[in-house]
Amino acid sequence: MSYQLPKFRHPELPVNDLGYTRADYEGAISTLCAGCGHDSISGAIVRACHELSIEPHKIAKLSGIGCSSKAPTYFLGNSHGFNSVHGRMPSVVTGAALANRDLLYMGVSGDGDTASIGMGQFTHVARRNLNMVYIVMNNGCYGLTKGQDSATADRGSASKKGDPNIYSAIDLCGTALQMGATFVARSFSGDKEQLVPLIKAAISHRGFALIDIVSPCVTFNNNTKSTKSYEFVREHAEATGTIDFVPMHSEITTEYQPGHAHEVTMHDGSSIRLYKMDESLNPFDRRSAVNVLEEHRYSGNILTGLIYMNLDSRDLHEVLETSQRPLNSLDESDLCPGNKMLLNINASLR
Amino acid sequence: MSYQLPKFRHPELPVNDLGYTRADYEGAISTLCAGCGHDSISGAIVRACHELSIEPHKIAKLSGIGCSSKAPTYFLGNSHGFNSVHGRMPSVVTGAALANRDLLYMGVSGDGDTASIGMGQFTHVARRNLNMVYIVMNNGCYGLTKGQDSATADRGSASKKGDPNIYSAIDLCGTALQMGATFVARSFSGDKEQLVPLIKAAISHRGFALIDIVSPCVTFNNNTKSTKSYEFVREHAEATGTIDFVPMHSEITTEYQPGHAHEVTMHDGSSIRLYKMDESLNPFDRRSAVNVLEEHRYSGNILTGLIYMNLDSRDLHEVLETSQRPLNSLDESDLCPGNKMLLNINASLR
Amino acid sequence: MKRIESVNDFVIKFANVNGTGSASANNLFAKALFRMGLPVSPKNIFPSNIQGLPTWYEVRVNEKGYLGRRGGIDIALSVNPQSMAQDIGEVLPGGYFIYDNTKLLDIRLHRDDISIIGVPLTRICNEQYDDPRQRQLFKNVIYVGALAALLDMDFKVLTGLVEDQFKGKKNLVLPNIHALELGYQYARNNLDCPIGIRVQKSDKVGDKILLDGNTALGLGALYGGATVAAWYPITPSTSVVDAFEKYAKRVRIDPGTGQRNYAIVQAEDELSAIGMAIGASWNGARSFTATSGPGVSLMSEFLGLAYFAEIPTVLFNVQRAGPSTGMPTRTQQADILSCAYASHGDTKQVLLFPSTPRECFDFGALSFDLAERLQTPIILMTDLDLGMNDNMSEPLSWDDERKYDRGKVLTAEQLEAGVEFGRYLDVDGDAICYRTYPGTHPTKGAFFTRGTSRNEYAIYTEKGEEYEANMLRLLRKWDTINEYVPAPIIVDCGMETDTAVLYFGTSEEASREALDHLSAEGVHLNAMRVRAFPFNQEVQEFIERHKQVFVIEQNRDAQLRTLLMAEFEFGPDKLKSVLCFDGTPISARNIRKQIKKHLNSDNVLPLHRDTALLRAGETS
Amino acid sequence: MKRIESVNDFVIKFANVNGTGSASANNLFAKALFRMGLPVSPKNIFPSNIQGLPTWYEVRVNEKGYLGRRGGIDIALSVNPQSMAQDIGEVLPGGYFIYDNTKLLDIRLHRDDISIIGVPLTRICNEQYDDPRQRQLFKNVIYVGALAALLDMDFKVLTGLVEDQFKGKKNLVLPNIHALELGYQYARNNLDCPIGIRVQKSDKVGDKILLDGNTALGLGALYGGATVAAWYPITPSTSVVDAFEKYAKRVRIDPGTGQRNYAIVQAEDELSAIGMAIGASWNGARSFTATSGPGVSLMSEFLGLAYFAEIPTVLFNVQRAGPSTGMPTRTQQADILSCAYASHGDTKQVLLFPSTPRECFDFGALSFDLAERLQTPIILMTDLDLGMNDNMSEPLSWDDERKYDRGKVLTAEQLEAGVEFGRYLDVDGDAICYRTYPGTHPTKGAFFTRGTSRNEYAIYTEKGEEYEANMLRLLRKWDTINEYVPAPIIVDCGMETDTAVLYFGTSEEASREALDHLSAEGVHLNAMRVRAFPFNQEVQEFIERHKQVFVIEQNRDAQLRTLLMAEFEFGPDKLKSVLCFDGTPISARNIRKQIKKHLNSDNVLPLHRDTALLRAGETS
Ligand SMILES: Cc1ncc(C[n+]2csc(CCOP(=O)(O)OP(=O)(O)O)c2C)c(N)n1
Ligand SMILES: Cc1ncc(C[n+]2csc(CCOP(=O)(O)OP(=O)(O)O)c2C)c(N)n1
Ligand code: SF4
Ligand code: SF4
Ligand SMILES: [Mg+2]
Ligand SMILES: [Mg+2]
Repeated sequence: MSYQLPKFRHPELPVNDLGYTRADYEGAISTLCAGCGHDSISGAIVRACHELSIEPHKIAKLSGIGCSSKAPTYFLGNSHGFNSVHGRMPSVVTGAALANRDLLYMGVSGDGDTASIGMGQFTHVARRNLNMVYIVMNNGCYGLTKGQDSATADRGSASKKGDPNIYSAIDLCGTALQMGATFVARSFSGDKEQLVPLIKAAISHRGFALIDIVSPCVTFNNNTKSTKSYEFVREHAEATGTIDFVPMHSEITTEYQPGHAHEVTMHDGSSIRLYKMDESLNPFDRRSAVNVLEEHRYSGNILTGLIYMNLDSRDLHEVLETSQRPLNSLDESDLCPGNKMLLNINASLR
Repeated sequence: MSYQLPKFRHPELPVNDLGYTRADYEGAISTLCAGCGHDSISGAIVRACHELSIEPHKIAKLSGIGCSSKAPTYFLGNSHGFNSVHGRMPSVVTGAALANRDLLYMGVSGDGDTASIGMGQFTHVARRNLNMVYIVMNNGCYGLTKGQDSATADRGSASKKGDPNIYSAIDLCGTALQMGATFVARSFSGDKEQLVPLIKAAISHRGFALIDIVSPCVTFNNNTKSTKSYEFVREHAEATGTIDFVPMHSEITTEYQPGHAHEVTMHDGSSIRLYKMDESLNPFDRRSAVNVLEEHRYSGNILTGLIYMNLDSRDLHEVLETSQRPLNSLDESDLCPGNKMLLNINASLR
Repeated sequence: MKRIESVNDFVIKFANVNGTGSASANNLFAKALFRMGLPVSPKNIFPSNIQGLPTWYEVRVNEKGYLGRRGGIDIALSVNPQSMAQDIGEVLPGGYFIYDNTKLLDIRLHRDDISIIGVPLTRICNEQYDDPRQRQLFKNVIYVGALAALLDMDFKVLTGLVEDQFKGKKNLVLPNIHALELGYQYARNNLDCPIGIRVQKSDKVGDKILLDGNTALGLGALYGGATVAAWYPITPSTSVVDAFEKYAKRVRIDPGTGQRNYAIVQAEDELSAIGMAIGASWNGARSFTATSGPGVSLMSEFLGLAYFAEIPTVLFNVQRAGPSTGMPTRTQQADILSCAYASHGDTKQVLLFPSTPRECFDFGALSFDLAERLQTPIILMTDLDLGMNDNMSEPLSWDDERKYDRGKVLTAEQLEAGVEFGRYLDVDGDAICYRTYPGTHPTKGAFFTRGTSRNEYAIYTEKGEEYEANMLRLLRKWDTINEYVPAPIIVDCGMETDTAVLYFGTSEEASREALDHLSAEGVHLNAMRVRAFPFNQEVQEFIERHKQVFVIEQNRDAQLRTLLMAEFEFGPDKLKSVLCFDGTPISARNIRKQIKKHLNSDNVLPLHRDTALLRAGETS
Repeated sequence: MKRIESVNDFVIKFANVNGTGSASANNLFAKALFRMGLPVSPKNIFPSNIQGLPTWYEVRVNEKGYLGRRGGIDIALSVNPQSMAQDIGEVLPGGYFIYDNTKLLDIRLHRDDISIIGVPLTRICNEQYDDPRQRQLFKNVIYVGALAALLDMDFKVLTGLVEDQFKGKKNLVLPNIHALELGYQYARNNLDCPIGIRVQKSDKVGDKILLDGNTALGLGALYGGATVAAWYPITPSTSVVDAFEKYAKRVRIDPGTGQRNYAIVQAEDELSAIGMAIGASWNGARSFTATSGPGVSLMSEFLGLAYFAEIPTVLFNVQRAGPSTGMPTRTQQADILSCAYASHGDTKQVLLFPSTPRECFDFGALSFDLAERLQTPIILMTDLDLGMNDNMSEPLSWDDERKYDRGKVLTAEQLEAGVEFGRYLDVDGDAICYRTYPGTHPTKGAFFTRGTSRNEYAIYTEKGEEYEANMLRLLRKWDTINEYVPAPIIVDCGMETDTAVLYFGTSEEASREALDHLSAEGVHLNAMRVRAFPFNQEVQEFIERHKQVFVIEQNRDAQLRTLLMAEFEFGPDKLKSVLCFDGTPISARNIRKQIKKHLNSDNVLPLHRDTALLRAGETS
């Protein structure tokens, strides 16, 4: 299909390969609290999609319930969105993705939505290696219901209410790895330079791509005793290395010194370059990734960056051997075996 | 309370410290298939409880739905049982344990009941470190609904139906460790010598104790292409070492060479001795446990035995600071603040 | 003793141990009778267990074509010592008890008022076979052979069936036929053949087929164009997706590429299964899920979302005996209320009630048209009795000219041409709005789907007026739905009467038979079979036309009656309940008894409650 | 222009931005009036959002004690530019619009038919405070001060309140009083004080208190002896457990050991929350969970288990506008059907309908007695309006002699003495059986609890008769339940009439007021407030006594009416619906209008549907 794009554009706004400005990727005005980490993540998504020149209507954005799950209203206004029920976004995306393999599926969730009520669906969608980007806007609390601790809150961390959390935290990256996820990254809403290339890489990845993004809740969990506050994360984040994403067909323009970078090509022809990697981590080796996460569990620091990527990932459509044509595009002639077969079936039932 | 025990006993049957024979710990006659692994596990539970001299009525046995979840009918007939709904045993046990901290809570589940529909509750009960024994009778399939693959079925493994499983398996031990479980073990229904001391240790552990027990389904998943068949497990099981459980107050009778064994005392005064341990595993170190599980994920062998135990575990009642008196034993005088307080409250509301 | 004598009219019950392969032998027996031109209605009565417990297979043979449960056993064939006492006790006086007399009958079980016939099945097997597995399997085939002799069946029909069943597998055909002959010969040589009950060829089945409702449903989904199936195993609905898969593997795999024009996912639970079905439908594929009681409860939140956000959703509910885990291998129609009002808030869900395999197929396919046309969940309510038993049925057929009704969907071309798009805008006045599939158009057509309130343009709103307007539109949509769902089927008894019966689903056969009997006794009743909720105008009119209507249901609480009361307004004493909820299919005898009781009493209390209490004393 | 003039009778609406701390200032205003002896009913109207969106606080002041929503705004106080156009538009002709005139009113918003009063709030704040946070906070207090002057309030009551509220925190008292004075003085010095609407001290509140229903419920649970609370956050039920925890921390921590005589667990979701409540009750502790719409749907499977396995279970459902996520911060009574018939299969659940904070407290505590006595789930149905708003209420009280009714539980002593124990044995003939707590006795008393069918001794069974007998007992239990649940409250109008109204929960206040008005117009109606399902005999008799009964409900589908129709049998046209479901509390005006419409029409169609359509054109 080639429908015309709106023609008049502000001359100064940079356009991408498709002729879209970044504004074409924006959504409604946010109603989140001023300063909420979630808004920064929305911004990073807008930037990544714009820079990758993805047609906005070829993206489906789905979410559960929560402040984070509201965020899809505030980006990609030309994409279809689905704000489903609390904790059940993964199943809805699974169905959607089965119906049409040609769209890009962007799931957005919160730590409550994913690690508590959504734990069952989260683990299983990871295990099925559904081809999707799964973004968790992780603030360690339930923003929309006024700040209760979530299951990702660290033991001892205290939100605005003041009581230190008595349970141990669930690490979504570690959990996803356990489930066999094929792309696992962690980031911070305040670090757009890291976030944007990670989102791009997640989009290019074929299979389930988790980005667990610490995203402070300024209203309920940004106080001094919280380990999900801007301050704490700034002080305790430790990047696995820096990452550059080079889309397919792009000219290689940036210079880099071979010794210090690692370049890998993804299945869609894009490539990512990793610089200054932590010695102990080989993000293409699961055992290494598991190990590094365990180390950080002890140190108490927050490991950010690309943690694991499986370049040989086979997504759900591949293992199911589904038709290359989107299932939702098939019609009677493809699907209905006709009366003749019924005559045979009837005969066998007499 | 001290009610009289039945007096006449067959003279030959060995009695435990409480004067009970093993028969006092048995249940109804099993209706499971002849040869089902689950029945062997029931037997091991009977033996462990008898040998530990636990009063049978001080045990509560709870389960979900499935062949495995039926098993509690077939052991501990003098214990209260609760066959709840599919996948939700953990929440029911949590409530029960909060109500009365003085009973021993034995949860029994299947791999379908735990790793599929029950994933959310399983992960969260582990995270809360509820003081309970959680036994999974893991046959890689849904026995009661006629043999569909479960989420613990290995990729490529095929049940009687014949289609190789296309998804990667969920490792319940690894998952429990991720969630912060404080006691993690794996065993095999066919290995009673290992199973019985593990169950005893799990009972003595203060906190959440998982035993993931491979338990072949003879009817649907015991064929040659299955990785949960008796044959496959016999060939591929690799024990972390052997284990002996010495209950509190027991005289130390067995001789052992200090060099080859490791003895640790548990919080209730019992101790366990580990012999011939795999060099690479220190079951008192989480990182080591995680690592060894990862190794086995690659080798394809099944690691059995005690995998991890946290000797400093603090269970849910401890972190909640609940009364030492069972909550279900409190009455009006303990619980009801009386009218006077209402007068004050009323006054503050005018 | 007066032996029961009859030709082509009896009830036989096989008593086996489950997991021993008896099902296929019993099935062979029933199908052979069917091939002889006799209407049969076999019913499996099995435990919620895999192996070693008693299981029964009850076959009613009736030349008049009555297929409901009759009640009472004429012949019991028992190879299960566990249940023998019960089995022999159930035989009607004058009936027959056939058993494996390798071990003689316990003297205490002996009855003088029935014929006791021994066939040394175990002994024959032990003599013939060495392999224990073969001994077990062929024992079942042997008793079928013996029955053939005892009932004077056409032996060739049996051997023909075996040949058809194992077509191409010669090494299976001969041993089975041999086993049949072993039994046949033993009976011929040692027993009085035939017994008082006999069969003979007939022509009462026409072009009918013998099929279970779940397979028919799976085929309905296949023909209806379903491409995505998401489910979680649960008895008795599991075989719906099994059947869908079986046929999809045959006809939906591209022979060139080996790629599949369908996707089936076994979800981690029912919450996920219905979420997947909803996600796929939202994205423009036809999809469905199938479940039973506990699954329906778990799907409740999502059903509310689909109702409110107006997402086509197809759910097949194969009902079993509730509440809770209840009796998972027994039948009931007891999820009516929980489905009609599924989910919190003001919701009303569309229900379809098929009563034959043919209708399972038709309604199964229709569900997708309705879901997409009406943009709401369609819950097809069948039950274990229909779903898991072979039922005699009209043959399946499909109009090759038929096009799927994909409902109101705007295309890129329409959007481009400037059609105004508001997802919840009632353009046509039928309260059904236009939707777009994701990805349709670069700048027009995207909208946000949500379970929260929104205005006509799918923009979030908390304005009371907008919320209310939307809820009222949904109520108007209910009226539109009324025009689309299958109308009731009314059977006029042809006599002057002010009394009628109303039934639905699997109560049809027993009801028809009961009505015939009542009519023979001079009680003439009109009848209506309801096939959908919302109830059409005809339903109301029919009820209003009569002074009294008996509502026949297989549940305790008269759930359909509750819906009728809530939707319409009927005076006291108008709707009387006839209920059966012990987990067995309702029988004609039971219906007749309850109706007569009502007719003879002038009870003024609400009768449905009272009736339920009555039932306690009944056995069939 | 004719100004509205009144004393002690008006509606004022504050328009704020959420997250700016306006709630406590607005509350200060309402409470001050209450202390002046005036009945008030404040209602928070807030968005499903945390910060930055419009939020309103509507206070009705009425000396006659009418506390329902009246409809119409006499005074709007707007400090939110976002909503100003709407706010000024809502003021009744002759009313008053008070706003922050630091920035002058947009000329296009100007109205000639109301008084527009400016107070330069921002300017005053900017002059007084440097800290932006203080500027924001005190702005709210300043307008309360200004209002005190404009309405001629007793200033000392305000300062007294501030002192009480910040008792012990001197550094908070003075600045707040200062801010009040700033507003007060500004108004005194610059505006015409008082305006046409005034307040003066009165004595119409007696010993009443001002309290939200959720706090009362939390206290009810505390007094009722709950020790285990399991929940999952959801608006508007969250504050129930918050309140329970707050008071439990005060009175349930052992001062010696620091140990807690309670356990609260925030579960991972609602499925888990109710599972925990059930597990704790099964084990002999009093426990509860609290939730709202979506949570109720998720709890449905477990509710079926608790019904069938007969486990005492207490669920507080604070209803909000559905279906699905609906309008999470708006009120409705729309979960009646989904709760009454929660779960698949034949289930009936007990519902309680409190209508005041005092009843929340009483029924909250009573729930535990009922659950344990009746061994079944008790679902207490309140709503956002009652739960989250301060409601004037009778003071709370507790009879210190009262003992908890722990129901039928066998002790070790009784078992030892040889009492026959069958968990589902109906020993007393009331269909309620004896249970034992786990761990009671070494060899007697253990039994297996399950959601599958079982016989009287709790042994698994698939026998139809045993299943049926159990289901019939549960039906008989329903009759016993009838005798235990709170009876309706009947208000006889004292005149000859064949017409009545029936209402429940938060429709009470508006209904009372509507009846008074109707009576003044010569229309006399009897009234009944239903307080529980099952409905007692009185409910039926009351309805039967009248020719026509208006059933007032805050939902679209006339859900309580459906229950009445299903349980009893009433002729056509007997029950007419009066409905409001736009998410706002029903108003007296609305009720009056709908009743009069009915009375004037001789419509023969089912009226509840029709009425719903009518509602579309109404605004209050
Ligand atoms: C079934 C259900 N339970 C509870 C809620 C109430 N609820 C809304 S959002 C939310 C938690 C959100 O937390 P999170 O996912 O972390 O998002 P955040 O607001 O922190 O971004 C809850 C419990 C709901 N909407 N549905
Ligand atoms: C909500 C719900 N869904 C589905 C079922 C049907 N069901 C019964 S047992 C079972 C799976 C059992 O598998 P597992 O836990 O592995 O036990 P096993 O029989 O293999 O021991 C299922 C799906 C059910 N009872 N409840
Ligand atoms: S409450 Fe927290 S998470 Fe929600 S919008 Fe505000 S800052 Fe963000
Ligand atoms: S089906 Fe499998 S799991 Fe179930 S009882 Fe039989 S062998 Fe055991
Ligand atoms: Mg959060
Ligand atoms: Mg299993």
